Amino acid sequence: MSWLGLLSQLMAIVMALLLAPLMTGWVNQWRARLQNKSAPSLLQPYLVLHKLFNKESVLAEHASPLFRAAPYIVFGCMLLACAIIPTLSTDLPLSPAADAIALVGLFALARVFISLAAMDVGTAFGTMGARREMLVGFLAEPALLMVLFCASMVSRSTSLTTIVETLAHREFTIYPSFLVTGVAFTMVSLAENARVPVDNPETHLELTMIHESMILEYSGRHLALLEWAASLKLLAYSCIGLALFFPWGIAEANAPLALLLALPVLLAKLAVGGFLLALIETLSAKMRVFRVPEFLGSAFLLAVIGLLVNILLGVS
Amino acid sequence: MIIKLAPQLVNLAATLILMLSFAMISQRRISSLINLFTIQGAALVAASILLGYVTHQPDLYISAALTLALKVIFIPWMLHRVIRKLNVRWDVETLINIPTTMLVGIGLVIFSFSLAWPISRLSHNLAGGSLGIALAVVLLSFMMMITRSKAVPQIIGFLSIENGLVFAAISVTNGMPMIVEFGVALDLLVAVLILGVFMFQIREKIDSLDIHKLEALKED
Amino acid sequence: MYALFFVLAVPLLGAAVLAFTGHRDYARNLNVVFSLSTFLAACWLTAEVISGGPMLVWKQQFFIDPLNVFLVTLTCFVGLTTAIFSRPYMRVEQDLGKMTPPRMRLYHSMYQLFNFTMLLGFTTNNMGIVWVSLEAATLTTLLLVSVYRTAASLEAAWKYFILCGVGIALALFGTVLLYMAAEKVLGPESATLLWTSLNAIKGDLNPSIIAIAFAFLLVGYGTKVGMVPLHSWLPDAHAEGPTPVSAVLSGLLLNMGMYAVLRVKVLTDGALHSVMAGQLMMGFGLLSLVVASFLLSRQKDVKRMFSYSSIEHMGLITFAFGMGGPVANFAGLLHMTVHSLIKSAVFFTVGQATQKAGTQIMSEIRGLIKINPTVGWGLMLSSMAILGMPPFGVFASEFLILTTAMREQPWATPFLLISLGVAFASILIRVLPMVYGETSLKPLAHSPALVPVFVHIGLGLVLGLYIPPYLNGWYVQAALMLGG
Amino acid sequence: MNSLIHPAAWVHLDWVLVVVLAWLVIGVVGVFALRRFRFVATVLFPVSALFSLLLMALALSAAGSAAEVAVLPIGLPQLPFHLRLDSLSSFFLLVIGGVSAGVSAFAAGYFRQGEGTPPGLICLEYHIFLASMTMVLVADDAYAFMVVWETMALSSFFLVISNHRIPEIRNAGFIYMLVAHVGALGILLCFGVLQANTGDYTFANMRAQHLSPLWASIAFVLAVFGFGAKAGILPVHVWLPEAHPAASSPVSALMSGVMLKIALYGLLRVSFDLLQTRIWWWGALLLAIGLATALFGVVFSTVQVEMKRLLAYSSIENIGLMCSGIGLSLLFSAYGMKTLSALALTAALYHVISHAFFKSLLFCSTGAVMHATGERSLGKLGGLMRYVPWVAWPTLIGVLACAGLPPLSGFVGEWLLLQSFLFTTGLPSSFLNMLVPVLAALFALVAALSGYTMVKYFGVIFLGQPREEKLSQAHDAGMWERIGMVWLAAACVLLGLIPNQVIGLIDPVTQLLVSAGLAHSVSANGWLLVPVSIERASYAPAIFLLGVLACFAVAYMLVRQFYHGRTRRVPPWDCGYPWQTARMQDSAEGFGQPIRQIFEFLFRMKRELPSALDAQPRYRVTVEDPLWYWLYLPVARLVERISKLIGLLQQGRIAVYLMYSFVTLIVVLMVVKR
Repeated sequence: MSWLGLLSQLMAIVMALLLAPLMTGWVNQWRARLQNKSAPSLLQPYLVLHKLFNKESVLAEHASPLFRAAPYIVFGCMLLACAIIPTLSTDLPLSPAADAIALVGLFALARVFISLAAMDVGTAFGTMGARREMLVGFLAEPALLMVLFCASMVSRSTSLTTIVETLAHREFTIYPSFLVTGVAFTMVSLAENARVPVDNPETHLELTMIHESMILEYSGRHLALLEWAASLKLLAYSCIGLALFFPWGIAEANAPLALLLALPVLLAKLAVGGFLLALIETLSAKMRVFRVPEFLGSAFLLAVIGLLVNILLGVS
Repeated sequence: MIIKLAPQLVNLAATLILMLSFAMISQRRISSLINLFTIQGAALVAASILLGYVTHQPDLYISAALTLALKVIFIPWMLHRVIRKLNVRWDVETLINIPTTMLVGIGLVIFSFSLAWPISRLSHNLAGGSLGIALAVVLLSFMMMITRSKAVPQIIGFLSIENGLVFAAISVTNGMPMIVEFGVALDLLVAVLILGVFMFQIREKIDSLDIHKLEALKED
Repeated sequence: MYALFFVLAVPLLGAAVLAFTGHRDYARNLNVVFSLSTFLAACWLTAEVISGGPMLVWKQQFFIDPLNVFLVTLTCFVGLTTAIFSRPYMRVEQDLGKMTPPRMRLYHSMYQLFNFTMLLGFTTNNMGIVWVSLEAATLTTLLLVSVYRTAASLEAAWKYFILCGVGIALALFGTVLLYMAAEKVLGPESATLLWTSLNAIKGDLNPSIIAIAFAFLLVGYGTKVGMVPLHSWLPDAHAEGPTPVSAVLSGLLLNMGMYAVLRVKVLTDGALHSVMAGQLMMGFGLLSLVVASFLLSRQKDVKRMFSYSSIEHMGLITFAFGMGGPVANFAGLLHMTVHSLIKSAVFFTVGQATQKAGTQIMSEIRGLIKINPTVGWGLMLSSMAILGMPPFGVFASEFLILTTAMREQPWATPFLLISLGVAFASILIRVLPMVYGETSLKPLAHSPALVPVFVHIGLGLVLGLYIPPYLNGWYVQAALMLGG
Repeated sequence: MNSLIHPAAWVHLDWVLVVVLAWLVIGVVGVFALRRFRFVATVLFPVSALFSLLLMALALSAAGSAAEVAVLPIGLPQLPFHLRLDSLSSFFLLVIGGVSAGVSAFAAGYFRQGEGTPPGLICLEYHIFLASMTMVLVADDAYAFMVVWETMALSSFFLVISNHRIPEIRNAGFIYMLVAHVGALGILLCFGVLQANTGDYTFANMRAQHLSPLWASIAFVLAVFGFGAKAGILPVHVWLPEAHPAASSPVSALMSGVMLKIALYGLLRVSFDLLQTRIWWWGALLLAIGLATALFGVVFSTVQVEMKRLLAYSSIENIGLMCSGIGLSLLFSAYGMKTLSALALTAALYHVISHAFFKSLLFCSTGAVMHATGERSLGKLGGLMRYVPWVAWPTLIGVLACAGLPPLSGFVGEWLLLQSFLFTTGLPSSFLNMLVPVLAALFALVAALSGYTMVKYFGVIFLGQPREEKLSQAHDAGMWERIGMVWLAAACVLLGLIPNQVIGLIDPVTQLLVSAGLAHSVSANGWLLVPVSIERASYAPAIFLLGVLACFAVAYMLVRQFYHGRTRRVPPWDCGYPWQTARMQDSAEGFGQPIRQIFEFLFRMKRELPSALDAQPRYRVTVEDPLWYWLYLPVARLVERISKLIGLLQQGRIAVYLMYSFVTLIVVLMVVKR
């Protein structure tokens, strides 16, 4: 690994940490605009985080150490995820540590911990949320995995960097399967990031909420970490999507100029992505929880179909 | 001249025995059944003496004597005594009715002749055809055991199977080795004694000699 | 030679003596003494055979070869252990009033006489005497089975006699035909029915006569073996007699019938030069195996159940000998040995259990392990052994039989698989609650005389893991002689 | 064995025999100390744990060394016990040693005085069980194999019914024994095919035989049936969920952790070592069965409400995953793709060893929980984390491993297996190529669902509030129990963190079976696990863990640095409903409910819905295994019917009996006449 590699790795991490809340803010702003509400400021998430960090955190009296450790673990997982996803450059020293499958495992780890933490206090809501979260997870994870598999079949590799390199820097080819898997991926990431139509980050309606009901017992710095982790997750997913479907602009190894160029490109792509997300959220309605399995199941099937298309049309 | 007539005479005895076992099948009255059995035994004795005389085999005389003592004198006497004591005179209800039994019997005779034919052709001693007859007697008596529903006729059937065997032994092979003869006779004697005792006990436990009463032990 | 004399004389003497003193208290011990001395004589005989090889004595009337020497020893051994077992057992029966002094006399003397007939049948060289002794054995066991004089036992005895009597009679007819065939070759001399001389000239015997003779002998002796469908007497007789009698019936008498069938099969194979005999035996064996194992699942009476299992095992043995070939024959002989050991052990424990529970109905026998752990474990282990669980010897023979059948007779293996599975399920599901399960009976006061059980189980275990070389030698030679 | 006199010259095999002997001795001593419970618990079991460690050390040192053979002077005269220790055996010996060390230590603290079998006897059965499993691995001829195999079944059967007062337990034991025995008959017949009429039952001879494809396929199918019955693959899995709850926890830990793997060993031995030919559809068959089993098992385990049943079904699932790995490897090697076949096999074996550890850990935890609370139904547990931390934390590790989460042991196997799925596209048969993505998707689904199950398991037992008052008196695990569980948990972590070393252990096995291995590629780059090439795929659990921990630590310190660490303890928010009790938490049934809905077609459900008017409304739902009704009960009924028919033959009428003899005679005469 070169100095440049180290640099790009650091840049990726720092960029993720700083950019994640901004991304959330951006999405919220656009959603407000599209719904003709007066939009909050772009920096609102930062302020919220600051406020929460200042507050003392209130714990349920019989909360176990697991409950307190969970936010840090989740945060760590998401940060690591952002670190191994090629956002700016494919020259990431950390990325060999975990390939696409391990990335899915990483998300699963975070999910399991937050669910356990939700069950820890033992209020009715926590367990309900945990159950729903696991329900979402056990369908979303395989779907995501299939999407990644589709890409890795094209590039004959499961290592994210290799995937991106092959996709970005081979001569331009259109993979029809990506159309299908793209749709699947969008559905999955909507579900995973607790977005409408699967879940609503704003709501506190008992019957519909998933993510919110899990973090109901959290407050103060723990809540802040969880919020931050959530926005990191959103960023991570968007970056995966961009890396798989619009990989152009991500720098290769030892190309400092490209590295400089990569940041604005990424920002532009994220901006568009965020806007589209807000648009989707505005246009679609929240669905019943019992419908979620069907929604995700179809995503799963789409991903599998994508794989089949891949094989059928012969991967170059 | 008796030497000359010997084969005919033996065959005559054989036919007599066969006829007697048919008679047994058709006979309902138990006491006359016993008498028929006695006559069969007598015919057997005659046949063995004849063969012994013809083939100059003293063994056959001994076996003739055994047969006489057992099957002509002792067993009939005992059976008569038994039925007198238990007064079972009739054996009316047979499983299959008599005419059918006869028909089946004829079938059996044909079967056993066809079975014995190749053998008796290549047997060179004088009573060639009698193996088939012996076989027929055995099968007929067997069938009689099946069809009769009282204990005494069943035993008589068993004994006349024995007759068939002995006839086969003397006629086809000029008598088994002596020791075997004695063994067989001894076994027969004991068997009959035991069965005699049994019949009394069964009578006293189940107060009937109708063997269809003996159906307690079965798969249910 | 003297050894042989003693082997035959002692039980005869015992029968005579016990006929007069059998009702005394010391008679039970006397019974043991006679059986013990018979067993010692048998050991002596065995030693002679090991040192001197096969013997042919007394104007060739008696002979000992690898096929029967171990059977003689086995018979004497099981006879001894059964006598030991019956010592306390029959005392209890007497206390329960099921046995009167005259019956005890009958029982003891008939027991010795039965042993005598068995040994005579095994050691004689004369096919005629084989028949005579089998008939005699039938008669003695007839008296033993009916010794309780209950309606059921009388019925069982009656059926036993009628069916076996007829069967035996057919066997005699077969013997006559055999004699006839032999006479054509040897001429009319007394050596004609000697198995040794028959075996010498079996090639020249007239096939058509021998074929018919074999048919009669198979059906006749097969009745004693308990081949389906000639088996109907067996469950009744085994279930209704006193338990020691059931033990020797299952353990020894069936073996004797099988022995006779084997002798005949050798001659038939020699004369016919065809596999007809083998195929017939395979057919009978499979039929017995399947029918018995399916009937096993319907039993309520414990002794009846285990007598069906005897039929099943005899079927397996018949199938093995029918297959022929060194491996299968070896397996068959081994199975005969182990089966009689284990099955008698089973009956010993069952006897204790039924005596304690006062019934033979399995649903009323519970929690033996609580009543007395020895009885419980005895029943559990012996059942496991009879079900063919290793490391008991039954498994060894079943292993050889199944593996051979898989390549020799693949068509038969489904039947084997199904019936063994069914038999396993049927017995295990009944034994479990009998051994474990809750019981109201109070623990057994005196420790039961189950030394024989564990001796037998131990021997079965040993035979599963180590077969003594000379025994093995006999098996191998006998297997070769049986050919196939 | 020739050098029994001077131990200096002993090879590994001799020492293995020493361990076996020692175990048997310990068992016998236990019988003599039949009721002296204290002695048995605190002396015998720890000692046997030491011997387990010795066995483990032997296995480690024997790995990769040349095969050793020996002949014991017991067995059939023509066929004494042949023993052989090759790398395949030594790998599984490693599993036995490692797991049994932990379990025995746990058992030392577990067994209590009580009803049923006395402790001394349990000790005997337990050690015979261990010894026979070990012997299975070194047996080198059919007879020895079958003898020790059935001994294993027998001893475990007695262990299962050790609390034999209860009829359900006896029934469980019966079902177990029956399936085991029928399976054993299948294996017997399989060996019968393999010996190919030579009458020589040594494995060496079987290796030498070249069977026709038909016979080989018969042998393979018989082997799959026989060993599958022991391993618990569909549809012969029914004994597993019955037997595991019946047995005491250390026993079910051994059965689930080790014995199932022994069955897989047998499958590997036959299909890769003894059978010379390989046909592609064998692999496809095994793959299909494996995935079906896995899906079935995991779906059922999500809806279970009884701790051990849940784990039992999860064992079925994992066995399914291993079988699919083996099947994949067969598929590859049938097409001569050595490396890929080695990859799949490595994945399967990796899963074997990791499952052995985490599943036995979980079973031990159920035992500890049952001791602490006397409860075995999830619905009555909860909130134990505060009362029994020594049980909870190791269990958490086991749960994470079982859920297949990085960086623990369970993930590595699944990762490797997914890799081998990915590379399946090279197969010559297009049909298989199309099939593989679907199978991979199924696999991913199973893996995700196992996460669901494990969250349910841990969450309902240890988290939340105690659903019963008495739970607050729960006492923590004793010393020996702690030792055992910590050992097993440590193994889970270690197996997760050093995959390369473990693969180094597996390599000789794959070399032996498919004559290829991953060792050269993984040993190339230190901490990175690289099955094929760095471009293709790589995974570094250690760095992974470090990354997460680093983020954790940095975040923690920064928060403390810039802000504060103040916390306040208050009662949890009652959602505006002050009267709620602990019983109102989400129940185990509730947690499984979504899966019940989605996979409704798999279950046979009985619902009792309360009507609006019930005084005490009660909602109950029971989920049953449909295979009972589709397969087993019909078979039982069939047997019943047949035996009824046959019973009609014997109605006690003597004339009819005579008729049988008569007809038989006539028929036989006709047969011989022609």
